[in-house]
Formats: sequence, C-alpha cells, structure tokens
Amino acid sequence: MKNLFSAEPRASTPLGGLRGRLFVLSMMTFVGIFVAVWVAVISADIGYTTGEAIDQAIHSPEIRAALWLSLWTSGVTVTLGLLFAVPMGYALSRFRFPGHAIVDSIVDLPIILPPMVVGLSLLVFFATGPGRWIEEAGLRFVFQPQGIVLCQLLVSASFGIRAAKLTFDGIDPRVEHVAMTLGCTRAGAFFRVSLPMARRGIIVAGILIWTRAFGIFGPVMIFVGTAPFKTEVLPTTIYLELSNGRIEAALAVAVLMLALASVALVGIRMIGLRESS
Amino acid sequence: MKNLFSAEPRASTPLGGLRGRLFVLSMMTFVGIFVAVWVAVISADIGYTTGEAIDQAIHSPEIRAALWLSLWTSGVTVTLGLLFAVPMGYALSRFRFPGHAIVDSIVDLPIILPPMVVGLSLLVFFATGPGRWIEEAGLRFVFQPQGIVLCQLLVSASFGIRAAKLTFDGIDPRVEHVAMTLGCTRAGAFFRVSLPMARRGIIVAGILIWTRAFGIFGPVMIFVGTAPFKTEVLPTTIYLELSNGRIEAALAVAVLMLALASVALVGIRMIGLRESS
Amino acid sequence: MIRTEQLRFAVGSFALQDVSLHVAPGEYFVLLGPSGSGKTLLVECLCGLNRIAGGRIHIAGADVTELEPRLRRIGYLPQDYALFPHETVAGNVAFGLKHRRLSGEERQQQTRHWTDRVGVTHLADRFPGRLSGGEKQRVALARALAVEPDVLLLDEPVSALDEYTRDTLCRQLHQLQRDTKTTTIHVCHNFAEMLTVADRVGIIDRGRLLQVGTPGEILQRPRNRFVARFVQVGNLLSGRVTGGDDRWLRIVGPGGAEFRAVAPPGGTIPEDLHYIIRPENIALSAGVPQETREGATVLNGAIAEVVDLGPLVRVTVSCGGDLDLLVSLGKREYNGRALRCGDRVHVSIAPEDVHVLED
Amino acid sequence: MIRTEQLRFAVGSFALQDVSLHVAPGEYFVLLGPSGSGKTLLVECLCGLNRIAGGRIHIAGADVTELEPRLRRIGYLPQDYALFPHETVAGNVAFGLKHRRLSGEERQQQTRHWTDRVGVTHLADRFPGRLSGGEKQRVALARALAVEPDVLLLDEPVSALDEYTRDTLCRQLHQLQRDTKTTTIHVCHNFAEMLTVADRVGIIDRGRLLQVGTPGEILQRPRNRFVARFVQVGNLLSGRVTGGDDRWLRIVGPGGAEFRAVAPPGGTIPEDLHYIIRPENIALSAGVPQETREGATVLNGAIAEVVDLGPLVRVTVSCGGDLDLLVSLGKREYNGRALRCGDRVHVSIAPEDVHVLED
Repeated sequence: MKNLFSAEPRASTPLGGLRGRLFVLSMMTFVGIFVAVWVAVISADIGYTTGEAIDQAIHSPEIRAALWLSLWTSGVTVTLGLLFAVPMGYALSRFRFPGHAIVDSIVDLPIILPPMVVGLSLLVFFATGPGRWIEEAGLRFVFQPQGIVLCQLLVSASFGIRAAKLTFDGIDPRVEHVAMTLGCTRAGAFFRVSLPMARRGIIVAGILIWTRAFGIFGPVMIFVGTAPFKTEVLPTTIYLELSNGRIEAALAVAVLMLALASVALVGIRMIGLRESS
Repeated sequence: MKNLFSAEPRASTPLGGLRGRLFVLSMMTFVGIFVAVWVAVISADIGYTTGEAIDQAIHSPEIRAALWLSLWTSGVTVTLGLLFAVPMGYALSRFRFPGHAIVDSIVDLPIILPPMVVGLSLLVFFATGPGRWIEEAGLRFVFQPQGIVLCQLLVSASFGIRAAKLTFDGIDPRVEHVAMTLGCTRAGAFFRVSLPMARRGIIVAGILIWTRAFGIFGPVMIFVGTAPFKTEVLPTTIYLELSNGRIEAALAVAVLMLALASVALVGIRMIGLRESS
Repeated sequence: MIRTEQLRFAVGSFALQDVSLHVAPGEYFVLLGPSGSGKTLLVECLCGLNRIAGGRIHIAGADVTELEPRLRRIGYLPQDYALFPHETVAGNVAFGLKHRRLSGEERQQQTRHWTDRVGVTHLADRFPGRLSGGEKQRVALARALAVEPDVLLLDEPVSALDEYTRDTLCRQLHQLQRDTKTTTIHVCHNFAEMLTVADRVGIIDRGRLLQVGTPGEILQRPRNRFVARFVQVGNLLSGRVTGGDDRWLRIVGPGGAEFRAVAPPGGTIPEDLHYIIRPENIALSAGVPQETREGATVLNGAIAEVVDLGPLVRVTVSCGGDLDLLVSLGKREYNGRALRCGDRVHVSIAPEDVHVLED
Repeated sequence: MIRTEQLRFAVGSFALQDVSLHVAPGEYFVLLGPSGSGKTLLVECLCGLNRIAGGRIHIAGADVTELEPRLRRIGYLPQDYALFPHETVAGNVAFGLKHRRLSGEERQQQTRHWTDRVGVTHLADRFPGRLSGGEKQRVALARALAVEPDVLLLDEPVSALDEYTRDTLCRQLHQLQRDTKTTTIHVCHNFAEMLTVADRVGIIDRGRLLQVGTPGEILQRPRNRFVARFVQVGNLLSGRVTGGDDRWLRIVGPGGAEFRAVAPPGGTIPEDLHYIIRPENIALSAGVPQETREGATVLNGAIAEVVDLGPLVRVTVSCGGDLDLLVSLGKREYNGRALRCGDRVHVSIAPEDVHVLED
C-alpha cells in the first residue's frame, strides 16, 4: 500500500540560487495554506467541544444506539467487503479473462459515482422487478438496518477491491510459481504464499472499507431513513442533532468520529511504513 | 495513474488440474456476483426512468439552476483544487522538509474523514473565533453558494493532491537533474520537463477532484442548506425531489449524474491506458 | 532427461517457434540469449507455468506436456530467487517437503542436510529480507534441490549479484551440480558466465533455438551472424567468393585481401558471404612469417591500438582498406615482444581458421 | 580539469568520506565500484545535485562548490539516460541550447551537428519511447555534448544495454571522447568495460576512494583485498612472514609452500598478510622448469580443471594442501601442449609477481 500512503521522498536536494529558493518557497506556500486551513478547522472543532458534551453524548441512549448500529453495520461491511475484495483483487491481478477491462471499470464505478446515486439506485431497485421480489420473499432491506450494510457495502467495497488488487499486483507471481513447482496446487500457492504475504495490504483494505462505511450518510438517509434507535447511524446523528439545534451534541459526535478516523489513519500509515522498511 | 486505474494482469497461466480450475472458478464467482449486483442496480435505474422524465427534469427551472450551480461550483473547485494539488503533490514528492510525514497525514485525513464531519467542522469554524471574523468581514460562506465550493474543496482536494503526488513520484527526478545541468533553474526544470510529463496525471487528478466535488451531499446540506435556486446542487435535488415524493424526477437526475460519472470514468481509463502503452 | 519436440508458445507478438531441445541426464546445459529472446518463457513452459500451444515436453522419459507444475518433478530457481518473505530460511528450504510423507524429524534432517550443503545453516532462523544477494541465491538453490528434482531449472541465477561474486557462485553452482548429478538447465545472457559452467549450450534469439553445441563449437564455429556477434567473435567479415577447388574456397574480403577457407560441407555456397576469424587464431609477427600453414593468407599492416586486458592483450591491426583485424595475445606472448601503436607487422591466417557462416 | 578536495557527503547511514580526486584535461577517467559503493552519489555531488557537507569541488580551475548545476558547465548522462519523453530526439538534443543566445538557425545547425556526430539524425523526429537502448544512449550523449561542457559525467552509460552491444558502444564512446577531447568521468561496475576505455581508474567502495591508477597498475598492483577481489585477481592468498632480507620477503603460504616476494616499500610489515599472484604471471611446464627467474618458487601439482574461455584457457593446478592456483594461458600457448585433467605439472612464480597487499 505504499503507493496509496507513501513515505519520504527520494534523497537529492540540488543546489539552487535565490531563484531556486523562491521556487521551493512558493510551492511550500501552498502546503502551508492547506495545513493551516485544516489545522484551523480541526482546532475549531476541538476548541468548541467540551469533555462534558462528549460525556453527555456518549451517555445519551439514542447516540449510544447510533454508535452501536454504526459499529456493527460497518463491522459486517468490512467482513463482507474483504470476502469480496480478496478474491476479486486476486482475480483481477492474476487472471486474464474476457471482459477483464469491463469488470475493472465496474469496480471503479462506485469510486467515481456520487453516493446519493447509489442510495437512490438501491431504492429504485428494491421498488421494482427482482428487487421487489426479494423484499417480498422476506429479505427486507428498505428502511431496515441490514439496508445500511448494503449501502455501505456498495459504496465501500470497491476501495477494498482496489487496495487488494494493488497488493497482489505488488506480489511477484514467481513466488507462487515456485510454490507450484514445490508441490502446491494453485489454491495451495495462494493460501500458503500469496495470502500471508498480502496480509498487511488486506488490513489496509479493511481499514479503507471501514472508513467509507463508517462515514456514509446521504445514501443511508434516502435508502433506510433516519429513524432513531432503528436506522440512525452516527452521521445521521450529526444531521438530526443539528436539525434540532443541538450543535454541541452534533459536535461531540463529530469529534468522536474524527478520533476514530485518526486512529484508522495512524493504523494505515504504521502498516505502510513497516512494510516499506 | 496506472497504479490507481490499471490494466491487464501479467501473462502466465499455469497448468492446473481439476483443483486448479475449481480454485479459479470459485474466485471468479465473487467477481460474477459483484458484477451482477451492479448491473442489476444500474439496470433498474435505467429501466425505470424514461426519456420523458429526463426531458422534464432538464427543463425544470429548479433542476436547471441546480445543475448549473453544481457545474460551476465543481468547476471552480477543480481549478482551485489543481492549484493546490500540483504544487503540493510536487512538494510532497520531491522536497524533504521537517514535518513531511505530518503534512502527508493531514493530506490523507480528508480521504479518511466522514464527509459529515467536514461539513459540521466548517459550520463550527465559521461560528467561532477567526471564522466568525471572516464572515463578519464580508467573506460569507455559510448558506452561500461559495460555501459549496469550500465544502467541495476540503473534501476533494486531497484526492487530487494524492494523484498529483503519485504522478510526480512516477517521474524520475533524473530528468529534472539533466534539465538543470542543461541550463534550467529548478523552476525551469519543473515547467519545461516535469509539468509537461505530468499532464495526464494532472488531468486524472482533476477528474478525481471533480467526481468528489460533483457528488458531495451531506456536508453541503449542513453547511449551506438546501435552498432551491440558491444552494441546491444536483445531489440535493435528488434528496428534495425524493422528499416531495417525485421519485421519477429524482431518478432522472440520478441517471444524469450516472452518465456524467461514466464519462469521467471512461476518461480516466483512456488516459491511463494511453500512458501505459 | 528433458526433451522438447517442436515446442510452440505465443504471447502477444512474441512466439517460441518449434523449439526442439534435448538435455542428457546429468548434463549442465546453458540456454544463452539476449534479453527478450524468450529464454525465461521457455523455462516457464518447461515448468508448466505456461500452457504451450504445440509440441511435447518429456521429463525423465515421461510426457509431462499436460501435467501441472507440482507433478513435473522439477526444481525451479526464478530470476531474483522469489524467496518466501514470510518464511525463515529453514521454512523456505522445508517448503516443498511438506508435500511429502515425512515425519517432522525427517523433514528437519532433510532441511538441515540442504542448508549445510549450500552453507546457509547459520542463517536458518533469518528472514529473507535480511540476506545478501549471494545468500538468497544459495537458499533458493537449497529450496529447489530439497525436493530432489529430476531437472533443475535456473533462470539467471547470478545476474542479480555483484560482478565479482558471480564468478565464485557460478563455480560453486557447477560443483554442486557435479556432486548431485542433477540435470540442469541454466538460463543466462552473459557469454563469460556460460563458459565457466556449461557442458553444452544452446543459443536462442527471438524465440528460435539457433545453435546447440559445446562451448568450444559455438566459439569456433558459430552458425550464423547472430551467434557470431553474440559470442563476440572479434572479426566478422564479409566477402565475395572468387573461386575455389575441392579443398579451399577463395574469398575476397574488405580491402581486397584474399582469404582461403575450408569449404563448408554440403549445400550451395552463395557468392556473397560472411565469415569469421577469431582473434586468438591470428598469428602476429614483426617480419614476414617464416613458417605458415599451408594456404595461409599473410597480410601486412600497422598496429592501431593495444589494449591490455590483464591476462590477455588485444591488438588492433589496420591492414589497409576497411580491414581492421583484432588479434589477441596471451600476456606472456605479448611480454616477449615490444608492440607499439604504429609498428608495422605481419599477420597470418590459416584456412582452417576462416570459418564461413550460413548467412 | 576537475578536482575534489576532501569531499564529504552523507545520506542516511551512507557517507562519501574525504574523496579527493583529480582528473586531468582530456582524460578518460573511470570510477569503478560495486553497486552501493557511492559512485552515483559522487557524480551527483559533482553535478551539484547534492549539497556536499564538506570539501571543495573545482572544475576548469574555478571553485564550483556553491554553484548551481546549470552554471557548472557539465554534461550529465544519468543511468537509464532520462531522456525527455515529451520531446523528440531533436528536441532533446536542442534542449540545452535554448539557454544560449543563438538564433533559431544556429540552434538547428548545432542540433544537426550533434545528431550527426552520434548517428541519430535519421531519428530526429521520433519520440524517445520508440528508440532502442543503444539509440537512447546516443541521443543522451548528443544532448549532453551539445552544450559543450568542460566535463562529461557518464553514469553507467552502457549498463542498460545488451551484453553484446556494450563493447561496440563503449568503443564508440571512447572514440568520440578522443575526438572531442572532453574530460570524462565514466562510472561503471564492470571491470572489463573499464579496461576498454579507461586512461585512469579509481576504485571506490563504501564511499571511500581506495586506489587510483592506470588500469595496468590496478590490475597488477591492487592495494588491498577489496581491490584485489574486485579486479578478479585470480589467486588471492594468505600467508605468514617467516623471514627476509633487504631484497626479498619469505612468506609461507597455504599447504606450506614458500614464496619470495619483493618487500613492499616502507612501513612495517605485519606477520600475517595477504598477497596476490596473477594467473598470467604463473609459468606452467610439464617437467622441472630449466630456466626460472632468480628467487622463483617452483611447485609441483596436478591439473584439476581446464576451462576454455576462447582466447584464453584457465587451468586450475592443485598443489596439495589448500593451495589451488589458477593459471591462465593464451590460446596459442595452450595449443602447443596437451594439458589434461590429472596431469602432473610444475609451476614457477617469480618474486616480482608476488604482490603483497596492504591489508
């Protein structure tokens, strides 16, 4: 994953005169502005919230329910997402089959697609033809917690598949070839060699799926609604609390999510760094 | 950009017995399910909408206003985003400076962060300290169209910066070194060599920024609201039309967005393919 | 031990074309060719890593054309060794043994035997990431040999190593092969490397096997211009046949020099042809040479360049016209004379040393 | 022409340590070292692509230590050539000329002159992506020479090429350098490549310049074990000093063989030392040699291996104990005798050819 979350640049600092220094300075100015804006925005969050507000938020039964719903749905999504990401990433990386480019594009589609379109598409799907049939058969998704998982999965699985494909692309097929000459079947080579070698990349893929799934709002709102204690996830909570004018509660939830996202980011970077060293 | 949107796998199809074929088949099953789900969902969209509905949607003054607002705000965001992405991508790829890893993490943060948190953070920022001062000085963002640009920029610029960094990482610094021995300053080497070499990657970065900016909903809703003719962008339209029970209109807008996203995807893939050949 | 018949395989615009190869039991066979010649593809076909489009592959008497890699009884050492980074050195060597019905103790013994054999037992608990290039190569070798393969396939086994350790490791490789008597195919692109190990060698280019023979044959009697250039034959000349009898062909070369060559056996001889004269087969003398072999061509010229290559000295003799001949002398030969740039010298070339190429 | 004094530069745990180098005007200097020795870093320092931590760099008499790359008047050909892919061949060659006050016509003339010079004029409108390795190299060379640099820095200029085109391109490179008389530093890791081009050579390892001299000096008189191994000296032996007089040192080597060596000038001599005997300096004879040089050591042994390397034959003579000596013979020398594995032979080694190393 060092392609996605990479480390230090290569060594080399050519000598430059005054003009060289001005050039570097002007480029670094943009870096400075970007960093300043984000530091200001995040500081405002943290400065405006209080331990008390967070404490209250955590003890509110509604927010607790939303947190729990967010955690279990995103957990299920990560599990299901990896279940698709690992074999699909491997297949896209290793197998040549007709329509490879088309499948690759379909994997990219959810990365490009506006999330609202995904939510609406799901709503339409389950209101028509085969979708309605599934709903009537008792597998209910619309306005159900399991609908959240479906939304999350459709929006986030592709990020996991891409990450897994990149990971397998980075593993020399020759290690599998050697394993095959040493007595492994193709499956054996995959499970004994490629999969263990890919474990860090798969963890990163899982974290990427999780961050997407955890933060999703628009599609969830239109597909399963915003019913407290039933389909309210944490981003929904921010929206609901804000609608009700309780900005402190919304902010407390946002800071909580910010903290979780930061943990995920640190996780990815540590895995990435360990891998490149 | 072939790292993000890559092409065919390497050649080599080891002989396998029955077990080998079963292994390949089981992996391809996941590919099949994934493709089937997306084809079903997209088909439902396209099957349920009609040319008439799209025609009506395009001629509705409100939707036209939203489309126009979406287009110009995302256009401004792409311009501003690239203005940051190119120098920042270059600086992160080439310069070593103290705090490099921290800046890198701050760039990754918006990729990981739930978009709702960004929207709320902006709201809080402009309600407190320096943000309020900016608003009072007349630079108004909250509930203003220019707030949409700010939302889009914060959420999407990082994707552009990452893509630009990856592009510059892929350009051997030695071409700049040679340019410098041939009489170029550092800036000269950048403008005469690296920038022209990076142009495809920069186009891809622009498309990535655009897709994010164009599809954003949650943060825009809480930061600038959903006022028709003023702060209503296309994703907002989907939400509003759906709230008013006009699912055909919402769907028409969604199909329109789907079409635009597909064009963007084809664009990225074509640029990527041309580069790798 | 390993035999291919009319092997064909295509990928993209590249194709292996009707490769027929036969390597005898215990033989050390080198497959030599430039990059992109299809050497690696051929080895992958032999391993069963590519499904061939036509022809047959036999290993140890059995037709393995349709067999999976794991059933072919081969040892494979790919480029860059492809060690398993998540296994220790011992784990790498033991990897193939897990598919045998062996007790844990037997497996350990076997592993130990092979790590001893290549001298990496002291590294048994290390992970490959912390090994040097030469150590990696030896671990990969032990891993491949531990399954006691019928055929060992080495794909550029020393190319990734530093110039000055290559020679040593090549010699160790050769010694190990002599001791274990494993039939070996060694792929490389370096001519000097081939000379230090090969019993026989096959020259491959653009998917075709151009010539197979002992190193000496390839060296002295390359079949065509590609082989001649590839083995750095020194003097590759063009000329026109002006006559000949049943013993010798008369060829007029660059600058009007006339050479006699032994007529190649059979077939018609084109009027315009190419021929080689190896630098070590040209005799150099200050005066007109007293003794020359029958039919020898004697030319006079001036020394244009002297390059001291250590054990060897390469002298360029300019014989007028476009004819520059490279002559190589052993260091001791050279020390006996005082050759300087500009000196007038005579060179003599026997008909046996003028070798006519097929194209 | 180019001179460094005590140049120091560190990156990570690697450091160039007090490199003092002097290359005379018009000289072809080769910087030879294994991968990771710091060759490329040193060239980058000379180019001004790394800010050095200490020392000075002078080019053409001027102190350029603090000068930007563009003001140093150097031509730089990096590894893999780094051609500008978005410019045509002509655009690449003309790149540096745009910073001169030249009319468009003069610029075209200059470009044409240099593409002609390296023979790529027919490719002028092509983009680098569609050139072969050798063509790329020549374009990069024309681009570097077009600005008429005081010093030409070539970083592994032929390493990316096929084995059998390297030799040709090396000779062309050398010829071009002779014609343009441009002071040149050529970085490489290949010993044979160095021999074909170098006027002088510097051996570098782990950031230190170990020895500087002509190729012949390096070959016959390596300073220490690293250099000896790197130049593949053949016989690198250890021994113990047992005595000596003002002329010769007596050394007992492996297997108890006693060698006499010319005592190295000055300094104390350690009791245990290493020394080399080049394979071409060992005389081989079937019977006891009649004429030997004064003080020569005569040993008898058996031939263990004969490897035909074309112009050269390498014979391994096993002299008992651990003493295996490599002896090299020119092809003609070898042809005169019938040497076979197992034959008993005598070798004789003169004291002048036993060279004692510093470490």
